Amino acid sequence: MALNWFKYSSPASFYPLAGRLAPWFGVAAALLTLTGLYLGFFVAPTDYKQGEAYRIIFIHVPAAWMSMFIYLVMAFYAGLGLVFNTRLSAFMARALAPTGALFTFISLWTGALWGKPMWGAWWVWDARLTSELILLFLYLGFISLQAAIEDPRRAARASGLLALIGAVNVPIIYFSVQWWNTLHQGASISMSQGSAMAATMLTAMLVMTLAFWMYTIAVVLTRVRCEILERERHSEWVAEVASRETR
Amino acid sequence: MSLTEFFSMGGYAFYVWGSYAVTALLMLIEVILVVRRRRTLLDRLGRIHGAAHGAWRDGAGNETQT
Amino acid sequence: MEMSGIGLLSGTRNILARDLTLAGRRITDVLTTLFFFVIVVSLFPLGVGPEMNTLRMIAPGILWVAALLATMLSLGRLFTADYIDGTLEQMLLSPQPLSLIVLGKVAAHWLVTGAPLVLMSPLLGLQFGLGGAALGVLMLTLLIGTPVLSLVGAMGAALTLGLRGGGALISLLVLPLYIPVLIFGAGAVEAVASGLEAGAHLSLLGALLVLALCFGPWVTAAALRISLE
Amino acid sequence: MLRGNALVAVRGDRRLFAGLDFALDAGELLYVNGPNGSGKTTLLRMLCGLVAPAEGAILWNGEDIRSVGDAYRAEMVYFGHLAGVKDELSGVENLRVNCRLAGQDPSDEELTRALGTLGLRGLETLPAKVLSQGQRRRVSLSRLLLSRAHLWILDEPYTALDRSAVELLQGLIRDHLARGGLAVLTTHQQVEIDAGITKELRLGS
Repeated sequence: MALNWFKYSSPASFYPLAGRLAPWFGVAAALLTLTGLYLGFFVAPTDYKQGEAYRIIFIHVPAAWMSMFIYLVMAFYAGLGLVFNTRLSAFMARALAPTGALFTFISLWTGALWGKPMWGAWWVWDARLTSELILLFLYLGFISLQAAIEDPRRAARASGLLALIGAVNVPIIYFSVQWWNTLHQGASISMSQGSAMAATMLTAMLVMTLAFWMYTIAVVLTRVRCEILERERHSEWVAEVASRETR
Repeated sequence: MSLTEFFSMGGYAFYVWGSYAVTALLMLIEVILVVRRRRTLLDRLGRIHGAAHGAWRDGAGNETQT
Repeated sequence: MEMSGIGLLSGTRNILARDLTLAGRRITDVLTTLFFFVIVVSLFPLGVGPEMNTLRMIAPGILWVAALLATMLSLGRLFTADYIDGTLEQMLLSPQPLSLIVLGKVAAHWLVTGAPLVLMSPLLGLQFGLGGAALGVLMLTLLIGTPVLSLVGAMGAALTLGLRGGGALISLLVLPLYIPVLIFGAGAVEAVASGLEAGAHLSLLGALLVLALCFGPWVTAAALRISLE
Repeated sequence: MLRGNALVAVRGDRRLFAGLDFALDAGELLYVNGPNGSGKTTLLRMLCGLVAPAEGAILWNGEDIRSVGDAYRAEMVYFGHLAGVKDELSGVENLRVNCRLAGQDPSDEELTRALGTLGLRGLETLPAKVLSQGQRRRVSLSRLLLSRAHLWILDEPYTALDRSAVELLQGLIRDHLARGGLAVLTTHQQVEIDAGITKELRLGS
């Protein structure tokens, strides 16, 4: 697909494009979710060590991956917005944050529900769960900073800088938490240890990840359309859109 | 595999379905929130552009709640 | 043009000298942070119980978390006064590089908040039954670690400048970034207290300091320009 | 020397002004006026480089001030609503800090003389918190006396000043223009400056 990048980096031309694409991503998300769930519940075999409880990983692991991916994508857009001063990138960063925080929360929630039958505790100070918790704080910081600043330009630039600071710190935090965890011989939630993962399990997990991606894109595109309309509400083209779409 | 067997998840029903239900619920809520945000936004914009252009400015942007 | 003759670091030195003078004339601010540190640390035995073995075990963590909170408490003051009276604006308009001016302010902040914590820590360590070697390492880690807290905290202070509820917000932004310092700092003391080497911890802590020194003032300067626009 | 090309200012959602052009050369005064909220302060902060124009560019000797950076700031002095005076420091100390920030290092004598000229003789070593509002503005203004900047940007400089201080400041601006300096000024008071060429820029019409 030969997209003219520069043409679509302007909010006015991105708006209709996002509107055309969002439903397709939504449909793709629904189909992939159904496929993933079918694979996860009916095709993938029961794990001989963990029994049926392991089926939580089909959402736990994809959600954890998404939470980290989304942060990186968000930081990328934030950096783009800061360096090239493009409004659309700032809108994208802002639209990604709530979905990223949502996936972080889901991965924590499912992690707790998985940990209880496996380790007998709702929460273990495992390196990954701890990092995930810190990631949630980073998302909340980003969202709160944006909410606290009234001037939209300052909000975009300040939170963009914060996202970059966070992106630089995430590896450092992750490494230090890992180090801390090995020193204290904490529990480690790991699938690969002991039970070799069946190919069907991996497939189901990847399909679910893809489904989450499609969902994210659909939601973020719709949210970015709202951002664009809100910020550009005084422009001519928004007036046209408003009179066309509300009819 | 019977239906009850499937839903009991080998005794882990609470954990497995608890995870999936909350995930589904949260995603559903997010979708509803986004769609509602878009609706109210278009509704407002439509009302403004029916009236004078630019009536909806200044401040935090949450006035003209007629 | 008139700049020649005045060294590159003159901006840093001038602001450092000015902030120290100001701190000297507002000495209660300095003491507040220190007392906060002492009180928070002294509360723990009352909450946990006087069992010396338990206290010795949790001492590194408590002292470090208290140092983190004490630094947090003082961050609000870092730029606010200069922001309100317009001096900060003049700093942004100075022909000297803003990052060097920021470095001066951060250095002053550390000297009036971080350094007293370092000096006070062995006394508090004694209350928790830490031994000689552990006390030494505690001071050393605080000596390397608290400047990182000031440097990283300055970024948060600059981003939240002049915002409503800035105090609560700043902790949300900054505390997650403090985690590596906490882990390596408290870890080093714990290692020595249980008879192990702390070399790796200390080098990692040193690496964090170098990293924060290189990027911190620069990022803070960028944040200040954004906040004052 | 100083040019504004097609400047646009946006504050929050509001467009304060658009398509603003002006040119200012040696010995000229730009008098910016307009009602409250018309963007006077924003324009002046833009000229300092504190605020980036939403569109357009500000040129100093033909170069964008954003790319000139520190060299531009060395040739400019900004006097805004905020005095930039510390309560705990004395007049001399305040003035010294301000001068050093601007890259100058005047002697104690020069500092005392500058403060004396502004009518603060005998008050130089008192902490600024015991001074009145007007006296604090005078402490802040005294740096104009020592400044060697070519461009003065003064936002409502007459606020809180008494009659004699206003005349003194007018004299300072007059001398500055006569030396070939440039000045940009906003004020609500009707003040005549009878030196050099005065240009007027009306905002919000």
